[in-house]
Amino acid sequence: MADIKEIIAARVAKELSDGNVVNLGIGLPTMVANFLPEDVHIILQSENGIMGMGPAAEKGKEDVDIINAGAQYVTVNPGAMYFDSATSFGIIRGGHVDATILGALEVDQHGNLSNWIVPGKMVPGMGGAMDLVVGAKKVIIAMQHTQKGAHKILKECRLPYTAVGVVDMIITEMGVMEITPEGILLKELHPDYTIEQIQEATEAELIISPTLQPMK
Amino acid sequence: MADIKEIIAARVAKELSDGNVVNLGIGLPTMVANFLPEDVHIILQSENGIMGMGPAAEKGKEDVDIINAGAQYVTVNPGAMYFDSATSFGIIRGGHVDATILGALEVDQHGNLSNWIVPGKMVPGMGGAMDLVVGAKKVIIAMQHTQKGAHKILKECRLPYTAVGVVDMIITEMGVMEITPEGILLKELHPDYTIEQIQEATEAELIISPTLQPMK
Amino acid sequence: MKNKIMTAQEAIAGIEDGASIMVGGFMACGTPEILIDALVEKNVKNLTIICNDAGVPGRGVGKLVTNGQVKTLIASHVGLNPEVARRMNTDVEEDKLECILVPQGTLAERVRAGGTGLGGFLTPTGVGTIVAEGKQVINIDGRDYLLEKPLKADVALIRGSVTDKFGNTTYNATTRTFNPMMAAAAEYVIVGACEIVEVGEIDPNNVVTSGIFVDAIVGGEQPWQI
Amino acid sequence: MKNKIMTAQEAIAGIEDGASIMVGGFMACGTPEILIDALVEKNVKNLTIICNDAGVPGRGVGKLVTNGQVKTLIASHVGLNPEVARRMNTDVEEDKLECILVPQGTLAERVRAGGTGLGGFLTPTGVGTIVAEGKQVINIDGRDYLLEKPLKADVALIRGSVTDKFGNTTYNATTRTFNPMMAAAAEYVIVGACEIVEVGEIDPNNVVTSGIFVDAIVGGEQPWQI
Repeated sequence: MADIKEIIAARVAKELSDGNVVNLGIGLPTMVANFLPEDVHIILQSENGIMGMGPAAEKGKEDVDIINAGAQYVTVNPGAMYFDSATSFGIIRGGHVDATILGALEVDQHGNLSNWIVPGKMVPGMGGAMDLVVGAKKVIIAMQHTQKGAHKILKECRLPYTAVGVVDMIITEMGVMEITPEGILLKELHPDYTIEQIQEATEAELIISPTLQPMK
Repeated sequence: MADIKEIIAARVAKELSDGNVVNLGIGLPTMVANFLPEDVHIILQSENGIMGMGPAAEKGKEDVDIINAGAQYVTVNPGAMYFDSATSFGIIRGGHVDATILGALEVDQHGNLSNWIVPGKMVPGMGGAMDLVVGAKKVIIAMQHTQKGAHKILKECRLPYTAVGVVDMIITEMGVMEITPEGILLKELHPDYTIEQIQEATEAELIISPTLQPMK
Repeated sequence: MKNKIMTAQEAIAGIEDGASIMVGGFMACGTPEILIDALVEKNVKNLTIICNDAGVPGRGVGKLVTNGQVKTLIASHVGLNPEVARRMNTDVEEDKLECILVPQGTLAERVRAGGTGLGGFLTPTGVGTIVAEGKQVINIDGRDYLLEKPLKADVALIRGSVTDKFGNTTYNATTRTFNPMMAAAAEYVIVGACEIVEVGEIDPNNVVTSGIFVDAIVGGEQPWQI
Repeated sequence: MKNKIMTAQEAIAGIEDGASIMVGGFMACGTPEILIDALVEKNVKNLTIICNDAGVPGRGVGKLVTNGQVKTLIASHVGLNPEVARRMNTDVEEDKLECILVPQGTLAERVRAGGTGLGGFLTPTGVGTIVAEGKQVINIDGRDYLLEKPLKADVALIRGSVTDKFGNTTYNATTRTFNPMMAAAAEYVIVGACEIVEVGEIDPNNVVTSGIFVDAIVGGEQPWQI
């Protein structure tokens, strides 16, 4: 399990360039920061009001005034800035976040995303997710390819949308996919899987890139 | 001339209460601050980005980073705050300015105001006037009653509007008038003038208050 | 200058059953606990609370939820407070809580619009989702936007890190959150302050909330202990 | 970290004829003169300038007007620069200047909308006046508002009082004006800085404009001499 998450996080890290402003969702996406090359420094935005967020605070050295959007105690890097929530989402909605990385319950071939309502379960609220996926320049879905075998990459999302037509890229333990006007383009395949296996794990029909690469 | 302006400014000052947030237009309105009683401290807002503006800067002691909306060097009082123009007009439009005092080319009995375009003359621009008269809780027009004998208080404004239905009060050297749903109510008359004289200097028909007072 | 410094009990004395109250903070970081505690003590009911989230049990607006004082909660996220779900689904009429979920950026902007006199704004957030239900869609230069309306409230409870006696306030680190917008969007504004200083002690360049918005200042707000 | 510090000439090298340029400041207080001077020297033409006002002759955007570089000026007030009126009414085609007047609060909010991804906003300002011409009027809860659209630009010229090497910027006193909104609303942002400091020297609570908006930093901006 940890292995799969690490494979995904490591691959996502390769999508980021030095100086990128990035918002990482809770969970797997947070791990991405651990896999950046030494010469790639990204600037983390936390929607509760930080530009330039640093690592989690050391136990015993927490500053209770500094949390991230997951309510964990964090630090800030030199050159950071704090702001209010209207300013924070102005930055997000205004297209000043280069990439947002988050999980999904379902993604479909039109780039629609559903990640906030599971029927029959408590609806926790969309938080900042709807603004993030609409506003960020690049939306990368980082998730396990299936949910205990059930398809998550669909022809059409069945769950209520978080946003329509916003997903740029899907990175799973099986491969790297791009949403194109024609559908989902498989660009990289993990060496542990065949094209048949990834297609079987995907409801939407994958377009196989003529330059298909092994997943980096 | 100076006398007339002082009469008007002194009377306007009586409309302000301790703690009021006030925006004063350029010219005559600026003089109002000189006529406040000792126990009335108002907070001056300057739309270019000051809450808590103080008096003009002393010659030789100007700080070039601190100007008012008329581009004059000013000071700030203890407890002042600087802000950007969006914040400044958020304060104005949001109804957080208790009173704005400004001049007019024309005012009419519906509370319409025209003070930014003189046909045939260069149009300098509305600046912040349109926002101020729409946003401030109380709009007081402080001006000479006529323009070289020509009516300025009209049945209907003839010049392009600055805003419609926004004027609360008109204070001139002849009297104090309130805009009511029924028309312009004369509440105070300056002892130097008769009702006939002020009506003659006014195109709109004045409603004479049953409790008409001499102008304070 | 009018004295604005008072006890929490005095500051909230005017808050009645059914009031709408904005509460600053994000997962209770930036929420004035001292004012929440006073509200719990006063036990006013049927409140409409506007807050980024539902806090957590025992912290922030979570205390009001647990105490059954919240009738309607307008928030972007309530997942860290299981008490909200329980009360949304209860059959006990007087415990029932209605929760209106708003995207976080839209919530922040709606509060800002309320305080700045805008009639609304157009946001791309929520287009094509259930958030769009019942809202006007306006196309500007080929893109669809939702028309979102301003939010205002009777009262705002603000947490200030440093507040001067006039009410000028600064917020440390991530305690800023919704506090500045809420201070402008409510009729009556109370600051729960960690530190109260004399007028003039805060650099006018660094004031975030002007004292003109502040009606009452309550000292003694403590940082949350881990 | 990418080096953003350069000369004014380097910073404006990419600005071509016909560019749209936002310029911060109010009557030139808060305008980066060092960048304006470089633009005058480069003599690019047919510019669209978005600024609170037209500066004054010899200061701020007034220099660009006098030098005949401005084709369109979007501003709230141009009365302190008589050169604008002359060029609005000239018969010499290449000297002609078009001036689009926008209420100051609406101008500030339109620039903010441009930088924050809003499709527009509803303001009561201008309803019933010639400012309303050609604009949609939307009634919200019984009151009429104008639908105003966002403004963006190719370039923003910002004046920073203190700027760190990443671009984090503070503005002293009334030099703030339109600078923060413009820094977010343009593709390419240049700060003319009075003082450049190391990253980390500005308290994160006091930064007004984040360095993420800033592409180039030019030192040596001087306070205007009386």
